[in-house]
Amino acid sequence: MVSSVLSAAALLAAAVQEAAAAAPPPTVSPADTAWMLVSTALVLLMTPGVAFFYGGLVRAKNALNTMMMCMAAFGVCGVIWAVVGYSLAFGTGGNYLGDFSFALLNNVGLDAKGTIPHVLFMAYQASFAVVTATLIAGAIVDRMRFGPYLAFIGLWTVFVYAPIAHWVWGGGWLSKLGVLDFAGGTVVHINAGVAATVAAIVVGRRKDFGRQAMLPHNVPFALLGAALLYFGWFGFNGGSALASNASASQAFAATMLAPMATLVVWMLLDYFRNKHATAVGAATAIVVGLVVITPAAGFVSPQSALFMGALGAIPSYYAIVWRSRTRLDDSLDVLAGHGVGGMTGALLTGVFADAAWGGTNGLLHGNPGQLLKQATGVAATIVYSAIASFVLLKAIAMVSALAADARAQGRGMDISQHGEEAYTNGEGALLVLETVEAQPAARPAKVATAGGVA
Amino acid sequence: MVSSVLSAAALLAAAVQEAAAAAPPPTVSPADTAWMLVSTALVLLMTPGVAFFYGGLVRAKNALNTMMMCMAAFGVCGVIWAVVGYSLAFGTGGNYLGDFSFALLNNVGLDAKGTIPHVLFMAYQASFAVVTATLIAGAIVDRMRFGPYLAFIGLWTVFVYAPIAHWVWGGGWLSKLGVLDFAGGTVVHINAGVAATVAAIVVGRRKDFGRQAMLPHNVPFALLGAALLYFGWFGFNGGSALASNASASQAFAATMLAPMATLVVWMLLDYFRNKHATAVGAATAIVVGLVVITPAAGFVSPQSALFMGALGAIPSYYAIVWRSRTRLDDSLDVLAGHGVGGMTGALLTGVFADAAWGGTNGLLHGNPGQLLKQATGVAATIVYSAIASFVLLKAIAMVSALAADARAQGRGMDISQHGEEAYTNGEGALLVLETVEAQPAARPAKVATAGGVA
Amino acid sequence: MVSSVLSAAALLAAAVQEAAAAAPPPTVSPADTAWMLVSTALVLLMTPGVAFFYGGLVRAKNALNTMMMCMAAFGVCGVIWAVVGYSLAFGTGGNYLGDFSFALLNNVGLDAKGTIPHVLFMAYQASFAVVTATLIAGAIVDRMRFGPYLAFIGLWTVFVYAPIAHWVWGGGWLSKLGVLDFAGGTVVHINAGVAATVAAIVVGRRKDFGRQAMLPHNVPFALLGAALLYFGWFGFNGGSALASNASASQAFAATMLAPMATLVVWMLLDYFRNKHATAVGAATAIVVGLVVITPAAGFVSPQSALFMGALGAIPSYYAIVWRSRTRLDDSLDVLAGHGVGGMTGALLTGVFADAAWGGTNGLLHGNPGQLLKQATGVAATIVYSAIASFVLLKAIAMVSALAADARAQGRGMDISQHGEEAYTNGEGALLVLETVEAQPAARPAKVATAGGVA
Amino acid sequence: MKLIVAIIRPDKLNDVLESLYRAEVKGLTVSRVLGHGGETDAVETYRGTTVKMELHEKVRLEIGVSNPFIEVTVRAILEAACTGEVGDGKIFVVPVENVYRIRTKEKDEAAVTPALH
Amino acid sequence: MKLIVAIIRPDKLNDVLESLYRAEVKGLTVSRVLGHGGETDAVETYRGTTVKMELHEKVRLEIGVSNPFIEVTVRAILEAACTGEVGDGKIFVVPVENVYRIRTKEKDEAAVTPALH
Amino acid sequence: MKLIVAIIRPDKLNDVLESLYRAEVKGLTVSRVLGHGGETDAVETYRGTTVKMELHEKVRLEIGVSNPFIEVTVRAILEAACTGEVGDGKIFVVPVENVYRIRTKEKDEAAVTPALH
Ligand SMILES: Nc1ncnc2c1ncn2[C@@H]1O[C@H](COP(=O)(O)OP(=O)(O)O)[C@@H](O)[C@H]1O
Ligand SMILES: Nc1ncnc2c1ncn2[C@@H]1O[C@H](COP(=O)(O)OP(=O)(O)O)[C@@H](O)[C@H]1O
Ligand SMILES: Nc1ncnc2c1ncn2[C@@H]1O[C@H](COP(=O)(O)OP(=O)(O)O)[C@@H](O)[C@H]1O
Repeated sequence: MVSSVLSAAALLAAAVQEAAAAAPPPTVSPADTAWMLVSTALVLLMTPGVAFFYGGLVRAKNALNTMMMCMAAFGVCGVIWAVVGYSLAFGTGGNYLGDFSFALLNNVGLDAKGTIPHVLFMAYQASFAVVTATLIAGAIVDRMRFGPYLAFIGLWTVFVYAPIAHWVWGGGWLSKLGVLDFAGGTVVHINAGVAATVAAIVVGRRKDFGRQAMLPHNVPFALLGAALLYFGWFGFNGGSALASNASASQAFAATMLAPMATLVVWMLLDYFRNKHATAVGAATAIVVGLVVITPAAGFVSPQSALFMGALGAIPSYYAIVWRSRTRLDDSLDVLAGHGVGGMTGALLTGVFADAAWGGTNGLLHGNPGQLLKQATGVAATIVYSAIASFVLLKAIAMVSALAADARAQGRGMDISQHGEEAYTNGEGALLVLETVEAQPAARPAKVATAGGVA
Repeated sequence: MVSSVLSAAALLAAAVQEAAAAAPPPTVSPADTAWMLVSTALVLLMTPGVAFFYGGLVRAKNALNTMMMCMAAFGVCGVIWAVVGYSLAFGTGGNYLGDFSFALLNNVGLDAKGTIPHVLFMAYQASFAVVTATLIAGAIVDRMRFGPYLAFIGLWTVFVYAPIAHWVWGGGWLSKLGVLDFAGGTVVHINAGVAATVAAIVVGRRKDFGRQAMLPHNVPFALLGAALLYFGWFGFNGGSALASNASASQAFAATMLAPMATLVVWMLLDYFRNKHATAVGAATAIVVGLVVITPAAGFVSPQSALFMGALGAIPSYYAIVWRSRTRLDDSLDVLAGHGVGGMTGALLTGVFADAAWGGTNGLLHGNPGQLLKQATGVAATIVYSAIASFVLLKAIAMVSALAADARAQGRGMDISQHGEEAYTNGEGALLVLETVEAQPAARPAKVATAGGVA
Repeated sequence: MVSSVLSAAALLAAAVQEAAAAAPPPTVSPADTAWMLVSTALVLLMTPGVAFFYGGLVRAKNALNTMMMCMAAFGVCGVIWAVVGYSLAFGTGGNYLGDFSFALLNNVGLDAKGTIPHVLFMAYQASFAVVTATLIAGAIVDRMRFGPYLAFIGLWTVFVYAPIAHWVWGGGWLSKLGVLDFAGGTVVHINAGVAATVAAIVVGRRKDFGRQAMLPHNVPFALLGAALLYFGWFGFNGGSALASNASASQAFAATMLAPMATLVVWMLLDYFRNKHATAVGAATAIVVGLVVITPAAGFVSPQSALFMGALGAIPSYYAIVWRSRTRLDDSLDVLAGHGVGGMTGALLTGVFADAAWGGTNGLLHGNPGQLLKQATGVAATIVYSAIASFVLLKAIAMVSALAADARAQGRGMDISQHGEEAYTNGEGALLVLETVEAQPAARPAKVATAGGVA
Repeated sequence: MKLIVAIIRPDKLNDVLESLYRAEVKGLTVSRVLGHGGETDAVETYRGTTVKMELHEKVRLEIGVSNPFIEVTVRAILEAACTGEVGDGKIFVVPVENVYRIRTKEKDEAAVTPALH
Repeated sequence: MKLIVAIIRPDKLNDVLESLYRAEVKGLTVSRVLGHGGETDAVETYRGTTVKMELHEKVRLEIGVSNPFIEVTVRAILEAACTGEVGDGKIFVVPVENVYRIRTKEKDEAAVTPALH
Repeated sequence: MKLIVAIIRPDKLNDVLESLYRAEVKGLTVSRVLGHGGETDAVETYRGTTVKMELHEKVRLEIGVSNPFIEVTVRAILEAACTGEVGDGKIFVVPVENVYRIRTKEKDEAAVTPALH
């Protein structure tokens, strides 16, 4: 009897274990993995999003160069991230920098990091590193030479992005301090905005800046870019919950709502200033709204997200107005969009953060200290990013000129940097034939035959 | 002994509870949340999809205005939805309208609504409200002034969309009646199609309508739009299962299959009528197929989805042919695409619905009554949407002219409504400088310097 | 007592059952379903991706025709897949072909196939069939008539794609042999690359091939296409795990990393050969990197993915250089991109495959036999695809000319095959009116009125 | 023989073509141009940048006519292209020494007489 | 001195440039235009709308030549641009009073003699 | 009366317009063209295909002037458009027999005198 009871108990234990197996301790969660797979893909789509946003706003003769500044970051920053960047950012290391434990993706396996496979966490972070670097391009399009640009964003990923990512997300000093940055207000936006401004200054102004009107050659492309950014940003912010849960949903809703409010306010500002709500303005507003909500997405209520979006329109709007009257040639207003927008967002996070919705309380919920912490995070990012970016650019300038000469700028960066044009119709294009010997030559002439009209 | 048995029973109870914890009563499900996060993002991408679909079909001088009619809905309809629309549609309320319990997103929190966080459900519904409003634009592009347009879609979301959404999805009378509308055949498509037709009539015809050929300026954009719509529609229909389950999979497959069949039939109709299968036709066919399957996606077998797609091509195709011979200036055939397509779909749902695949049986499965219910839903939507849209437009017309004057239409809506152009090369663009005082003026002249060629 | 113990045991049994219900034997998994829903949508987006990649690279007068060759595959191949293709590929059948058990989607229901609903598995496979067929278009754009093209890809899906899919994924002889093909290196890329080459030869060269320069009319579209392909490919490779798990994450990371490395190497090759890294080159590099990693994605470490991407750049790069000196008019280098890229990938899979990361070991991990198996798979695919594609084309050529005549090519395939143009401004377009009798005629004249400027 | 070069508004091309058609003037060549004249400039704004669009879209017609057609051609254009507002454009009548029809190598009068087929 | 204005088919630009090159005519200016002549119009359909495309794509060449080159230039074009089908285009020979080379401010004959460098 | 046709560099349009403005020449028509002259050709590469771009982007100005303005107009262009490098372009002065202002139907001198409003 006893034994039978005991055996019942044993069976029971087995049953309990089975039940436990059904609800395992948080190792890899299939649902979280599903959402993070999607989020990573979404963030990777933001890089072409930037390519089209920026590419549509430049002149046709510089369109490919601008887009290539973004697309090439997949190669340069992506590979560098895998080789060393990820390890410097997310290796344990110390307060200021990670270590080389994950260099060359060693030890990045299929085991769980949080509730998703480590290799997926690495991929998600890689998508951030790539898109952050591309943001810088907006400040130096139309003039920076392609080689030095690639060198810069490659080095920048290692020496500027990785450290700051470590500070905030890798267990570094800013995270210990309690700075709130849900999805990268400091690491991504302030950082890129400041680096971009420094680059605009160090590289110098465009030929004819302030003398000629340089108008967007394809505003629909800019709208397409903004749309892809909006879409991808759901992975950027929503994915920063690193799980498919309430926090992700909240961040998603905030990411949806904030730019809606920004858009409304921006169109009103535009209307009162210029008598028109412009499409370029709308595209810009969406991006600004996204930037502003980024650090706060998982920490604020939906109502606060609407407020933050609405408020966030104002500083960036006037920063653009102000910038266009200065001699600062930040061509596509990266400072106003990402720098100022990021600062607004980071500080407002310290105002609106609500422990009831995740994270810590901010000013409005009785914790003014948080605002100070946020300011510290902002200041540290500005100072480090400005100095380090400056040093890197000057170092590269010692090896090779940063800006293309006036003639190359005049012909267009597409032809001078890439030897191709965005839109050709083949008129007057003479085909240079190099036929394989074994083949009958197309024409008696040695090298060239006549080109024609497409 | 007894006690030991009892304690075994107690343990057992604990085990059962643990098991239950492992399979909790449907609170928030991570997997469902993952799919609904994605679905919401996909539906939000449909708004730019409409922007490009419509934008590519208009003339270059109206391209931005058309796209802005869509993109600006993110701002206007999105904010209005958060403020009051969601509550009117999904607040408990009565048979005809919700209430203000969720106004300003109050009480919309992280608790479960079905198996996903409430805030995510709200976001998903917001994405529907925005895209529905943008559909209307197609009927009045090239002429409706931007301000009155925004006023109209804002009010329309509150007074037309929200009530009908309540009827069908918010527990209102049509849902009680048993009308089947899986993802919005009535609420979205018939509703928008009818409102668009009314708007086309009230706003009036375009200058030179019927006198000049108004051709698509960029058909690839229309194809891009159709592709984004196809892609986003998987969230629209697949997400309407509100879970990551068999119903979502079935709806997904139906959404994939129906437009394939529509495309084949449409190309054949096109070929036999015009000797050519056109690209504009293909883009239209995909959208029509998607519209037709929308109310049925979760209620019919894959085979029926193919049939519905194929059949659905015919009424819309001939509606376009007919419309272009009339004096009705529904510029981009919203009536034929969404109105007629939506009616076809809603009625065919009453024919093909199959309880074995979810929902109720339709005519073909022995329940002719369902067809009647569907017809009631269609009729109610048509009548309410037509009257309410008419009243709103007339009310706005009392405050401000709806249509731009002939001169503004002639110069193009981009310049007249937004003060910008979609494609510029800067030729002859004179820069108006407003340098900040502290800066050295770029030129001696007070305001202007010469423009140049981009 | 006994009875009470027994009843405890009964309760226990119930508890165990409950626990089991909580962790059911792999039937439909919501998380896997979520990821596969997304993956299917992503792969479906690749077809428009190809449309823009190819469409941007051709001349403006052929842009719509090229895009239609892709978009129309949704209709033709999609419907054929549902009717018979899926069954021939995935019906049990024998070593070489499936059967008709799933014809007309019979028996394709909501029951689990693996851990997802069968209907979803079918949809996922449909998305592969469609995009594979569109790849062929690249070799015969600018000249192949639209009707014969549709006939070809329709038949090809049945007679070439379905059988090879059966060999590799449907339980056919190559899978029994142990050939590794994670996501379609043989089935999709080698297969399409070979068929494309055969088609280029059978259809014949373009008018003026080798005499006139035929330049891309819109390189940004090609970049957009490459971006959509990169994005969609995460579903293609990541989804091929058929679950939301470690394997999917690993495949995702490999799919992200490989093209990054390819891009770097390609830009270097480009730079050393032409003194410029081109945008067309970058778009091509991304696609080649994706092709190369496709068969290996779930079988190799992230480091190996980087290596494979880097190595994979070389054969395809030089294949393009070589091809352009020959008289082979594979217009958009499908052979070099997909054929050669696919072979490189399939063979390198036999080198880098690592049982520790899934699958079998390859050469580098002590199993040289795998390389031989891979070579067998490659050879079988090449031989069958070449012969069967040739026979199909010749059969169609008996009924109808494959190539458009020189005059039609000269006017452009858009006008000659589709009766429309990609970019029109309506200048000199005379409206042909066919007013409905009941309507007042717009003009006294019977049919035509004057056209105007858009 | 003369070459008549006319700069007109794009939205009048329509009417001018019809008017020329009625005047039996069938051969002509059209191109898009930008014109500067007395029109007031449109102001556009792109982010912080405000620009005045100095050049306006126009259409340029080039019509080779034999002497008896000069008058009617000019008149047809003058009538159809006029709106009365600034920016209607100009007509230039330029002397021509020879005209050739490429297809037939016909010269002068014969070259500008519409082909019958 | 004359300005030779030729309207040709776009797909003949190729051959015309070669032919001019052989005739040692090296300076020229090209633009895309639309032409109306005796060609049959293409019909296009956009959804319900059917249109007849009245204007056809052409290329316009403008070549300033000194008197000894008039003949050869016209001949070079006539030969290279001809297909024999309707729509081959026209050549207009327009008198010119002065020509200037902007770079050197040279005038007339000197201005159209190819630069040696 | 003359029609002054000038081919200039696109990046000099700016300066030329200013220079003409100062010379009180206000009516003109501009178009984008492609030119072939003594300039060295740019080489571009598209995948395996290498091409030489024989034609260079230029801007064409067409200015109808009454006789007293011929000289100043030519001089204004010559000065503003010159860089001294090959490719600066040409100016052609073509005789004109009549000019009409479409808006007012004014003829000749009156037609090219700027409208006052
Ligand atoms: N002197 C000129 N030479 C060449 N084109 C001119 C000249 N004057 C005007 N045009 C063309 O005619 C158009 C209309 O001229 P404008 O002076 O504005 O109007 P109006 O002739 O009605 O006074 C200009 O945009 C320009 O294209
Ligand atoms: N009288 C004309 N003035 C200016 N251009 C003309 C004239 N006649 C014909 N053209 C140009 O020449 C092209 C071909 O002329 P068309 O009459 O069709 O052919 P063909 O010269 O072979 O009879 C037209 O498209 C138009 O651009
Ligand atoms: N004979 C000509 N007829 C027409 N246009 C010419 C002629 N010669 C040159 N051009 C135009 O002038 C441009 C510059 O001419 P080019 O000979 O290269 O320079 P330069 O005048 O400085 O020697 C050419 O691109 C072409 O557009």
